[in-house]
Amino acid sequence: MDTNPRDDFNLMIAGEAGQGLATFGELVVKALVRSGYYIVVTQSYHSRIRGGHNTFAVRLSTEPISTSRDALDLLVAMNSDGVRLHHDELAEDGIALADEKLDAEGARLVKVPFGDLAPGKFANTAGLGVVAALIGLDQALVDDLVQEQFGKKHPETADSNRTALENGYAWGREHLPRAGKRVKPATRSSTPRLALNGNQAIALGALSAGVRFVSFYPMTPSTSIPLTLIAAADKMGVAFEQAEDEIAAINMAIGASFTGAPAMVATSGGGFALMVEGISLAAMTETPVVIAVAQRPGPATGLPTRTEQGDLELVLHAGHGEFPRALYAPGSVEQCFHLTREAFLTAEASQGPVFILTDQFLADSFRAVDPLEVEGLETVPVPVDAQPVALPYRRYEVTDSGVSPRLLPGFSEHLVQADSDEHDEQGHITEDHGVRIAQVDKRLRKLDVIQERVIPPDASGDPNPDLLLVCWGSAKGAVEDAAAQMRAQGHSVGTLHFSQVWPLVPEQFVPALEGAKRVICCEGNAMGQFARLIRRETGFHIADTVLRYDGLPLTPEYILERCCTT
Amino acid sequence: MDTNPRDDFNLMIAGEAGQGLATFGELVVKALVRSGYYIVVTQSYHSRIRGGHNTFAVRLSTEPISTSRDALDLLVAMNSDGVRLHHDELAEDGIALADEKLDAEGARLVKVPFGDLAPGKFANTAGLGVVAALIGLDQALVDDLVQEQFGKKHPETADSNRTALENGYAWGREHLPRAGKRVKPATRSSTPRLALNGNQAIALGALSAGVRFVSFYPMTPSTSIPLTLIAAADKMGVAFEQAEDEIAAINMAIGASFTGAPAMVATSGGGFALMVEGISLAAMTETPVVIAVAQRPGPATGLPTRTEQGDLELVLHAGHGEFPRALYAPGSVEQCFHLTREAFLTAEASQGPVFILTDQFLADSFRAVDPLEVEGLETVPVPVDAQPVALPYRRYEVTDSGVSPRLLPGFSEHLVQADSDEHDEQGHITEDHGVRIAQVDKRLRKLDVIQERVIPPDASGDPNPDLLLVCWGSAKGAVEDAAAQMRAQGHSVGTLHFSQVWPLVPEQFVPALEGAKRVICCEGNAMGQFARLIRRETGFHIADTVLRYDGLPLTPEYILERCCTT
Amino acid sequence: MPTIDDFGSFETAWCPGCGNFQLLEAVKQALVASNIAPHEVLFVSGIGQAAKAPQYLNCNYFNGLHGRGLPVATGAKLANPALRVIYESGDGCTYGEGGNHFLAAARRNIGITALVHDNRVYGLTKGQASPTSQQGFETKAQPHGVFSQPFNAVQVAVAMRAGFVGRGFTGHTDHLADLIAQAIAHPGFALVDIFQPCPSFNKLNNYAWFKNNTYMLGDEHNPDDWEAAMKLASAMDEQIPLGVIFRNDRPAFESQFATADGKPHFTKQVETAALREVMGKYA
Amino acid sequence: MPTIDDFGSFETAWCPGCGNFQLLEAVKQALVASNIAPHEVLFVSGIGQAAKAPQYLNCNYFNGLHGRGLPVATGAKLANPALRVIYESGDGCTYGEGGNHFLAAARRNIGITALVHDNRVYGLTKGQASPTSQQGFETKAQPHGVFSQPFNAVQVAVAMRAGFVGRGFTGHTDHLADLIAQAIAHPGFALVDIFQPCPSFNKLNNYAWFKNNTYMLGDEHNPDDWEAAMKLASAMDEQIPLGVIFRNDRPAFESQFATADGKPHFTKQVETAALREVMGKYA
Ligand SMILES: Cc1ncc(C[n+]2csc(CCOP(=O)(O)OP(=O)(O)O)c2C)c(N)n1
Ligand SMILES: Cc1ncc(C[n+]2csc(CCOP(=O)(O)OP(=O)(O)O)c2C)c(N)n1
Ligand code: SF4
Ligand code: SF4
Ligand SMILES: [Mg+2]
Ligand SMILES: [Mg+2]
Repeated sequence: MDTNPRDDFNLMIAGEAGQGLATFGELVVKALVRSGYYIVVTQSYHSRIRGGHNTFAVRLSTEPISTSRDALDLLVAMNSDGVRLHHDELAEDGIALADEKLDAEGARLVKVPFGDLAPGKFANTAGLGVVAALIGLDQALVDDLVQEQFGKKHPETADSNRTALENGYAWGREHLPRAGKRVKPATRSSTPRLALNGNQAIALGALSAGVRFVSFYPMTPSTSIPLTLIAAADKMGVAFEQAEDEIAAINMAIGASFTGAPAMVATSGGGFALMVEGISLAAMTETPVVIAVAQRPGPATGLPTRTEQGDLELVLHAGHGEFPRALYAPGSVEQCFHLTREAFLTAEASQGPVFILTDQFLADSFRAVDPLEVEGLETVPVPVDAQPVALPYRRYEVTDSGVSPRLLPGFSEHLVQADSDEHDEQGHITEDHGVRIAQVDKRLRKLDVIQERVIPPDASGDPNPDLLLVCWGSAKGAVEDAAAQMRAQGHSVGTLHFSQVWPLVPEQFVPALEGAKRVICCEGNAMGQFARLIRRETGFHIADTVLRYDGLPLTPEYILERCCTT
Repeated sequence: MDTNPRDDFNLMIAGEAGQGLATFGELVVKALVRSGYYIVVTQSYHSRIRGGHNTFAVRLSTEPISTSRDALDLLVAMNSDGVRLHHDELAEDGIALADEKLDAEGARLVKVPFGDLAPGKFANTAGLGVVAALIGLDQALVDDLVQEQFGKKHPETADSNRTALENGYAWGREHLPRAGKRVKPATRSSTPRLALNGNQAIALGALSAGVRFVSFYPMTPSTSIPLTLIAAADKMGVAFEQAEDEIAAINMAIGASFTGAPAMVATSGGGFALMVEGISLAAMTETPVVIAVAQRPGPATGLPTRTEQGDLELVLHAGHGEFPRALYAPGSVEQCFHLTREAFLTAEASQGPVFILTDQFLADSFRAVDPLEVEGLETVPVPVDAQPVALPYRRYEVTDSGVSPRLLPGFSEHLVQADSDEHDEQGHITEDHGVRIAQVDKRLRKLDVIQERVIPPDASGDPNPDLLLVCWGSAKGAVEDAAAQMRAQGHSVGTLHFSQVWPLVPEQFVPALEGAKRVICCEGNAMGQFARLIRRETGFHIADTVLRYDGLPLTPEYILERCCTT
Repeated sequence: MPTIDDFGSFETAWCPGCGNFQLLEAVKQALVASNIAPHEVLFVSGIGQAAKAPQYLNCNYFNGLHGRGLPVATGAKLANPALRVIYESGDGCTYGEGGNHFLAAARRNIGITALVHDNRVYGLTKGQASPTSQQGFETKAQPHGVFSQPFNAVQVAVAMRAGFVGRGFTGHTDHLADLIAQAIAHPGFALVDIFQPCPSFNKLNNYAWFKNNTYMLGDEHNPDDWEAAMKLASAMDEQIPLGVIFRNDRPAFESQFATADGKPHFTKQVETAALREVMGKYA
Repeated sequence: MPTIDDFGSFETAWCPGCGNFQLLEAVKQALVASNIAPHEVLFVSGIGQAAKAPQYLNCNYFNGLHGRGLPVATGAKLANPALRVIYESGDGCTYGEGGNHFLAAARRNIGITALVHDNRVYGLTKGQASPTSQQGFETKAQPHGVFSQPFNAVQVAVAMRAGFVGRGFTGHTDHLADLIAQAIAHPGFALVDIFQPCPSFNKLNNYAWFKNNTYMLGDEHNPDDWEAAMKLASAMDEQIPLGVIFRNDRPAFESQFATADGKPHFTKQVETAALREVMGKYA
């Protein structure tokens, strides 16, 4: 057993809903990120408000990381189930902490006298102190954080929180084996990193691109996107509304966008299903709109708080009739930010619906993100200026690119007329067969506008490898990590990650597919949807897949286990 | 110019909405079918109630036919636009008829003194007489029909109708060149054929299979399916309801089916888009339901009264999450009947959603259909009998086939518990990862049940041809006719028609694709959706397509013109 | 005679102190009082904390989609009018996502009992405003407080001439059980809107609030009097009456069809003679 | 000053004798009376015969989906509160497919004028019952006649405390124009339900029926009196009042946001300082 400080450490907080586990976890995360660590959080929770067994796992490292690990160096059990269910996940030298009052036993289980350290409602703060002491975090830094977090709302609790934290620290330093010696200290960067999960990054990306309208109907795991936007709405000038249903949400966003506000909605599978008609409306009226779909396992209500990549085909084909679209599938929290920006710009450039496919795993996964540049970022060019149009103004003028001049109602004397029926250039309803053909062709030409902006897949590892792992969206970290582990064992392995899954430009990746001896597609679904999409578009048949559909994210371990057997 | 009676004749009635054109057309159709002719009707109408330019074209023949023709042997113009817009479609020896009061001119235009023949409201009956005289239909037969049609509702008009018809006949025999000598008489069969359009055939197929519930929200061109069912509802014991929206329609059908009634809904693209979440519910709860989608051009409201095959990909991927389904795409009115029956049986066999993809062209196209056998037809086995189940009863028992024992609530003491969440065998909500996997696998195994019943594509023409025309759904007639014409010109041409477009069983058709020198996929859409589905499933790339998306159906002429240039 | 125990007792996913527990009890009592055995009733629900209720009962159930329970229940009742169908779900599910179906069900007067857990909040999704939330109620989604007028389901149901309209409170379990039993006995659409405290997310309308702002209707109110009912129904914020607000004897929707004989049609064979007759119309 | 002619004159797809023609005239008159130029107004409609109306006006329009016009209008108004937004569509579109949005718009009191062509039938799809169809109305889809209670939009809007609730009739074009002008002038949600004969498909509620069963409200009615309004609103089949039924001064939804200054935000640049501050919260 290596007892030197390690640069990588894996902890889990386990308990039931209603115990403040997520708040506790988010404090730990912030403390770690402020201390300079990189982190990857994996949250697992039940679809209930109290009770149920939930976990909040944080892997931390002094180096950039992109995936979680299984073996636990520290388990913080908030109830006896926490010990019972996770004790065997402890690493060889891992330790577990639990309140001394809990009925729990196990090797390397340290009982903490929380009752002595702090009164009930401050127990989590004491717990934070214990954990921070074990890892060796700077006490002043953690104290600042706690004051910041609770001070605003409850100034009267400042002293109690401080004392609880101090007691936790003191107890931890004294009683925990190798406290402060298990983890290498990290370097605090001068410009502090952000602790962001995927949904927060999507919201920040939208704000930076100029989003001015968000409508939504609450649905796990998408709700934190609008909630993040709403928290910033007054500051950033964002109009918002919780709609009566998802159909209203998408139609509101279309109305807002038609009027001029860069607009988005966020939902999950079932709510998205209700937006399908609205998607087609956005396409026909050529109204830009960004739709974030945070996937969870289906069909129907499925597993509401778990993760899956099962809605690719649905989103790709949603909407009756035919029209172009773009689908982004971020693979990291940073990509959530950047691709959401891209989604807004593409939506405006192509005047139509653009999608962001994320999932519960990425939505809830906190990471340490290098400061995001905000200066000089491109924002959506809102067409408030009516000068440049040719007269008479025709909203659906047939152009070479398929993109017609977009004006906003009320900003000039030109009338802006949008129609969900087939229409002529003016926007008037028509049944003329020739006009129909011209308008269909015009709309479909916009696919080229989207195609010009396509983000090519990201290759890593060996070129022309023996094994190429293909993946998309949130599977990125797990797949790249699995590949790295295989390479470390001497295998020739490459990866190909698609952060844009539509449109596909075969020249960008078919050579890589053909250059590999063997190709495996790793997806969080049961049918290998992306593999069949690649075959449809290129003819290349990826016969081997590693699929996961039990509600949990793909992990390196899961992939490694199956790559050797398939 | 051949002046012998012909065995094939093409007539068109043209006028505006509100002139009773469809009623007139349907009378002509019935008279022709009763007289023993085969027919193909093509209706074209605007999305309005009065005015607009509508046509009702009937091709008739003494031999079976499956497609329309362009050149008109007879044009019946109900307004001057009728002459203006269609006169140049007249064949060399074709004639046009118009009221003498209309301001219309043209070669071979015969002016009819309708005012003299009958008072205003009986003018259409007189017109029927004129047309019948020209074709040479038996006057007593047509008289019976007219009395039958109007007699029930308005017995007081019997005499006026009879006189109008007589006058029309007399005038026609006297004034029309070659009246009664243009068309060969047909042989009246002893068991009379039915005059059915696609939607009526779907409804009759459903009734024969045992449909007991239909819910819908009106939407062109699907509405005549529920209206046909409703007209027969009291006689056949069918419960029905016009729902408040399409979401209610699909959920009502699911509720009815869960309770025991074989159930269906009918809609078109936009309404179907609203049912997408419900489809997923049917899949998750394993409730049989048949969904008829009558396609029209999109996106959004599109061209509400025109035709397209643009929603294949939408229907194939509708519903969040992953589950098996079947898609039937009838190519003829007879297939509408038989495949709807098949849809009901497959829905029950696989306990899930099954789709019928039709379109405006087929929906409205009347044909002469040989009498449909009703004796001994298989009907949906409704599981009212609780005896055979293993106890304790578990609605979602994991079985080899994936199909679990289905019981009906209230028919025994066994409790039937269905859940849209992931559930255990009992139907209770669960978040257990193992149970999740078992239930996903169980559901997906039902794809085999569907696959065993797959209807292979229909091949016609030359085996291993120089040119193979692939098509699906309503394109059948046009494609087979185009192929026949090419063969008549000495080319080696085959066709492959898919009346079931999902699941695809490659062995059933890949040899045929590979055996042809050149393959062209003919589809009524802009993106070649079926061609890319074939590539996705087989890798076979059909690079050549003949696509139509102007709102009109594929015709042999359209295909022939493009086969030579693509 | 069924007993309370026949309906089982299950571990729930509800929070301690939630009004749903009393509601579940009241439902069981009402079923027993109505002499309904577990297999004789079909519960249909949507999605939400409330909608889980049927999972905690021995009964037939169909736990459908968020907002879409009423159409499922309607289809079930139309297919088998002999089946007793009870819809149970939350305020968000019924009046938010499902608002259109609520209107339609009330207008139809379809023979369904509708039990709505009205906690004036979206519980399962962690505390956004629901259609019945009070103006000013602050949440993360409504940081300036709710702007909209709350949805008064009782009043709208009275306006639609629903067959039976009542309001209950989980704080008075016996009264509630009796109200539910009356609703079950009514042949048309019977709405019981049930005040149900959600201690986790609605601190505004808590147990004490509901207790202080409601009163029980006595005999002085005649539920057959539509105008009186309309007046009573308008109370939303204080002096809110509990009990049967409105009742009428419009025929139940499913009883009006020409073929209605109270039995399902699907148990009968397809009649070939009838089918032949139907087809004959197209010859 | 805009004139009637500014709004153009178009060939329509309506049937001869349809009430929609008078309705279109009344809308033009109201716009002129309200001093609104074509480019100053956005019409949002759904799908149906009624919903085609904006196509026959020189104006900005968004002709959306069947049933979904109100959310589009709501989004437009929230994005640009300075824009005058008029929703216009049919009874089926608004109260059938769009019922949930109607409830929400009224509850919100969003600053939209809603003109509903109420012909008590689905015109464009050829004559099925609409939510406002009378009981007993026979169609091919309702061969036994309509069973459901008709939807009383005026009453529900009053119950929801919509800002302005009026009823008009195309047979009284000037009265209707005046009513619409009043609705446009109202800052909150303003519903005008407009009786509009459909000679093609509704032979029951024809011109004479509407004429005989309606009367014009006089000064004796005080539209600020909610209870009186509720009583008037209950008439559906005879003695149906025309005019302003209810009015209140609840603030318009869009005016209640902290940042509400009546101007659209999207004309302003993204403020990097503010963005940096927002991001700082996550450090
Ligand atoms: C189509 C769809 N949209 C959203 C959701 C998410 N969702 C689940 S429950 C719920 C709200 C529940 O509120 P309510 O009906 O009042 O029930 P409660 O939890 O308060 O008992 C929502 C929005 C969903 N499951 N499906
Ligand atoms: C989602 C959807 N469902 C159904 C339709 C078909 N549809 C078009 S108009 C209409 C009814 C129109 O009735 P109403 O709104 O009363 O307008 P009217 O024609 O009577 O003026 C229907 C059902 C549609 N276009 N979209
Ligand atoms: S969240 Fe509220 S409604 Fe749901 S169980 Fe908890 S207390 Fe009850
Ligand atoms: S169908 Fe009715 S509502 Fe439509 S235009 Fe004709 S008369 Fe008017
Ligand atoms: Mg609730
Ligand atoms: Mg109407």
